[in-house]
Amino acid sequence: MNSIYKYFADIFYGVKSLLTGMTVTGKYFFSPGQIVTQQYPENRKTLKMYERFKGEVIMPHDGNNHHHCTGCGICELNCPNGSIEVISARIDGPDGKKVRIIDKHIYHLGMCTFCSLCVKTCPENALAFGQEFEHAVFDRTLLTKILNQPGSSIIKGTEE
Amino acid sequence: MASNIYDTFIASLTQSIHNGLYNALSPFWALIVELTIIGLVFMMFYALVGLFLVYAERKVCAFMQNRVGPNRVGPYGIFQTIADFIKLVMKELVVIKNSDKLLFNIAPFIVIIASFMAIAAIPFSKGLHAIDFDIGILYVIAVSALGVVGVLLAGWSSNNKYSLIGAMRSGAQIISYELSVGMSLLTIIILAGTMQFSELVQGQEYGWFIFKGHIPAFIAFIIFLIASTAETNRGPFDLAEAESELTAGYHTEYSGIKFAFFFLAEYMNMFIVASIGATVFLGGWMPFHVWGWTGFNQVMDYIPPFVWYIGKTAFIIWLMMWFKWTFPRLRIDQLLNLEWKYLLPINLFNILLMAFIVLMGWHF
Amino acid sequence: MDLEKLKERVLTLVPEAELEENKQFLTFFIPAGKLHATATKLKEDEDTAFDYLFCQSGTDMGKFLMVVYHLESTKLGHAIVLKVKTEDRENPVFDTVCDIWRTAEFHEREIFDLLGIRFNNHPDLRRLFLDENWVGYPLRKDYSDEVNIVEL
Amino acid sequence: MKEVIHTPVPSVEEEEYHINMGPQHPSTHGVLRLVVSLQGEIVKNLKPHCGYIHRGMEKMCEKDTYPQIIHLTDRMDYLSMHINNHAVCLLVENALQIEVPERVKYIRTIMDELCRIQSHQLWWASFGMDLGGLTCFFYGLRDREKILDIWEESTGARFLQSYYTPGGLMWDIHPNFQKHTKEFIKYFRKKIRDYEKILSGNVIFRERSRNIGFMSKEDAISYGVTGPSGRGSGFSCDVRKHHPYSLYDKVEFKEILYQEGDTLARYMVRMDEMYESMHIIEQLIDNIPAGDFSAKMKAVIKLPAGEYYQRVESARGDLGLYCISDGNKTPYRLKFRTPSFSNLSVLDHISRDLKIADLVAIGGSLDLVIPDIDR
Repeated sequence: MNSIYKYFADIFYGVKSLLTGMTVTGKYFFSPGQIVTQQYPENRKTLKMYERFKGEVIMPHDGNNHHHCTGCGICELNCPNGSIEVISARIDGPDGKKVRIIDKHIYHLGMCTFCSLCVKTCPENALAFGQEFEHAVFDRTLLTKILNQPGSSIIKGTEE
Repeated sequence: MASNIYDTFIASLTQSIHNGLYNALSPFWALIVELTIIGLVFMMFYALVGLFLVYAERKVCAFMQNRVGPNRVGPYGIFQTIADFIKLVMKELVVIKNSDKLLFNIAPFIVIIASFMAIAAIPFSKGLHAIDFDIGILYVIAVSALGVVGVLLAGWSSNNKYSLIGAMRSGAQIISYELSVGMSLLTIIILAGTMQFSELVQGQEYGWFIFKGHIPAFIAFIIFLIASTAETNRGPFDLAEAESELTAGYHTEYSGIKFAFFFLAEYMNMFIVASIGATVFLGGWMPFHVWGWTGFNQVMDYIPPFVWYIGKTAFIIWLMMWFKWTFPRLRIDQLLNLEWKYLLPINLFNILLMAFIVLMGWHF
Repeated sequence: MDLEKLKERVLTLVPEAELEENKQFLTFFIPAGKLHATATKLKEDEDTAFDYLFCQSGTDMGKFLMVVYHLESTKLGHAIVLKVKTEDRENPVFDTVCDIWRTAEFHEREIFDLLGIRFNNHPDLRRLFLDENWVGYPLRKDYSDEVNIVEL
Repeated sequence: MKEVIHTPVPSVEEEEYHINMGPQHPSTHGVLRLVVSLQGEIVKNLKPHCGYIHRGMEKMCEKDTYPQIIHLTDRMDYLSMHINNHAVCLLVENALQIEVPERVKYIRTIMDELCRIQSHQLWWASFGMDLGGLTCFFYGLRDREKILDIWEESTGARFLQSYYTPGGLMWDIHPNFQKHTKEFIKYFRKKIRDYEKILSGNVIFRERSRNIGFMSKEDAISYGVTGPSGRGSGFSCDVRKHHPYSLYDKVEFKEILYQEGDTLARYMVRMDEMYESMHIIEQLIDNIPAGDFSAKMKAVIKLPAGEYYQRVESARGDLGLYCISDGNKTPYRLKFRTPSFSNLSVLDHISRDLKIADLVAIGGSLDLVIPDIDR
């Protein structure tokens, strides 16, 4: 008798649990307002990344094409993957002494793991993270970028 | 009656085509042309329904999962399945080493022919009925079970262990659940006293069988839903495919158009069992009538019978999709347990109950 | 069992054991031949009951190869570190402990794979991560691979 | 004398055949390869083959400074990135005996618990998918997205964040962090009911997972199965309780223990842990003290020569870092004792004589992360 009771109880609770599950999916089926998918290419105009978003490493330049980088190479030293190469040059400073300036700040985006050590350790805060995230290119060499803009120079007052 | 408008329209259309052909051609050629026309119409219908069902499934599951679903190709993505179909047609047909070539190539056709044959006996509307067997239900059950042969052959000939496991599971599953589908239909046959589809539908003019037969008919409907879901290899009974266990089960090795055949056949099988369910339990193309409410019945009659039929079928298909996108998959032994320990005994008892009710005249 | 008693216990079990001072855990160097017997004793004794090998690691210390066993008792909560070393770099062999702690089976395969230390009586001593025909043992300090290791 | 063993010739029914599950298989969650010996559909034994994503992390660490190691540990168990980072930070801080500011401890604890919740959410999602309930996958990911948004706002990345540094944090939390975290907890307390309705209570799910993959407490200890998988067998192995770090000795939480040892128990442990994690966050989120977000650290971090061992409780279990330092700025040897590695070793033992569908369920319940195995 007990086993017969159990047989029907199993059926009852089984069906009940299945119906409970179906209420969840059924509820979402009839509430299209809950859709969470982002319509990515359509919402590009309104898509705003968080301000701290790590899209790529950039070197901010001001309006006069000045940046903060002294070419000290600390970022290169700290990068775990070797994705930064700093090529610096020495020129004659105004007071006759040799001054180190940056020639090229090469950044291999393809090797970067966004550990943010370069941005964090830069003594002059010359590096920052850019918001750009659409990095797909057809050629890997295009991922190697030179961060200092052509003709740019260091902002006055931050030289070594 | 308003539904007579549609009936006479269909009847006169088919009759005029028939008469025209027989006047113009000799009876033999007229028959050939007639068959060809019917075949082409069905093929068109088949492809259309298949494409639409794939789209519907993707949309339904997307909405259940808080997604949008296909929305790129065409407005609301309605041409997505056509694009998919073109992609599948253009894909390479991979030839498997050491596979049984003949069986490997034949299997998708067996599956698709089995589902194609079943469609012939389904009444879409009054008079819109390719062939009206007096044992229509029996025919449909017999033909739709043929598909498992194709599945078994596909699994065997692929020379792939995953496929073989999937095919064997499918064999065990369909043979078991065929029984429950048959039994649950038998319950209604007892009530209706006929196996002919046209008479079955006619018998539901005032009250569908699910209402007429009340408790046993309702139980039979539930069992039919479960068993037919299992018979069409759909989730939660998709053990033959079980993509998290067997990658893709019996059609792992198929590509291109042959895969498309399996894919299409799966959705068509779903359509066919839903049609049978709609016809047998929910009155097929018969509008919703209530005995005595003449005005109400006339309003209902203004909705064409074909729309009634499609609506009911769509409802059952939607139920089956709802099952699939809610439940986790069963294990093979649980699947057989469910059939032999639960569905079958309940079914047998249910038939007895129905027979008793019919005998006592306790149905409506 | 407090650390002093534990120390005495290990020293009575293996008089040759060398105690290492100033470590996070109680640390002993065990002679390689006595490792299996000591480990069995430490697991089976009621008042030591080291049933959980929570880390087993191999190291190339330059002069010698070393395998370190971090043991903990889930009942008594104390921990101990056993170390064995060998100076034979060509064919370093220790006894397996995977019949005592089953987790050692995978750890020993890893150590064999990356450091080339063999374990006697191990049921299935094959390379775990690397290819079967990989040459050399990457975690050894004298391993060099000009293709895959890029010096920055 | 060599003993002669007569092996009976197997009949056709008894013959075993092998299938390769993986490296590309939907249920191995990555590039794990299991060579499964089957008899019909019964698993007779299985041999895991790892190494498809072996990156030689321990060797790489020997070349990296301690702050650089952080970004490697992110990629080890990518679902408990904060907790892995925490282990490295604690290792360095304990070796140098640096006291980190209270604020850092609060933030780290909250981040760790958020990490645990999202890891369990993704596990729930993929476990549901393993069992054939595809809808679970989307619900799990939908809710996990909220945590990723909170992280993106504060740390700048969604997945591999490298947010902790030895001595503190990379940046301070975003001003909205507390508000959004509280909103999330409120939101998730509602949504986790859905999880229970759709999977936990479901009769098919319970039948699929009950009495499957039984692991006794002794097995769990002997195989070193820790984390929720071990606690499902009654093995009390929560590092947060036994060797507390950060604020875990101050907050109130329960160590979830189930004695059954089957797949359902492992499932229930994780479901309950999500509640516990939310409980921990709720205790801390309003009380984050003001202060520095990092202790003063030297520019070049050198650990004194010696050996250090640091344990933390990652979302998968007992993560251990064994470091031998020779006084340089790079570790001489750094061994990661990763939880998934030990958890994998038990898979063969507990899935024998079960069906292939059960193997998938057990594999899912152990919550293996393949890069965590291969490192």
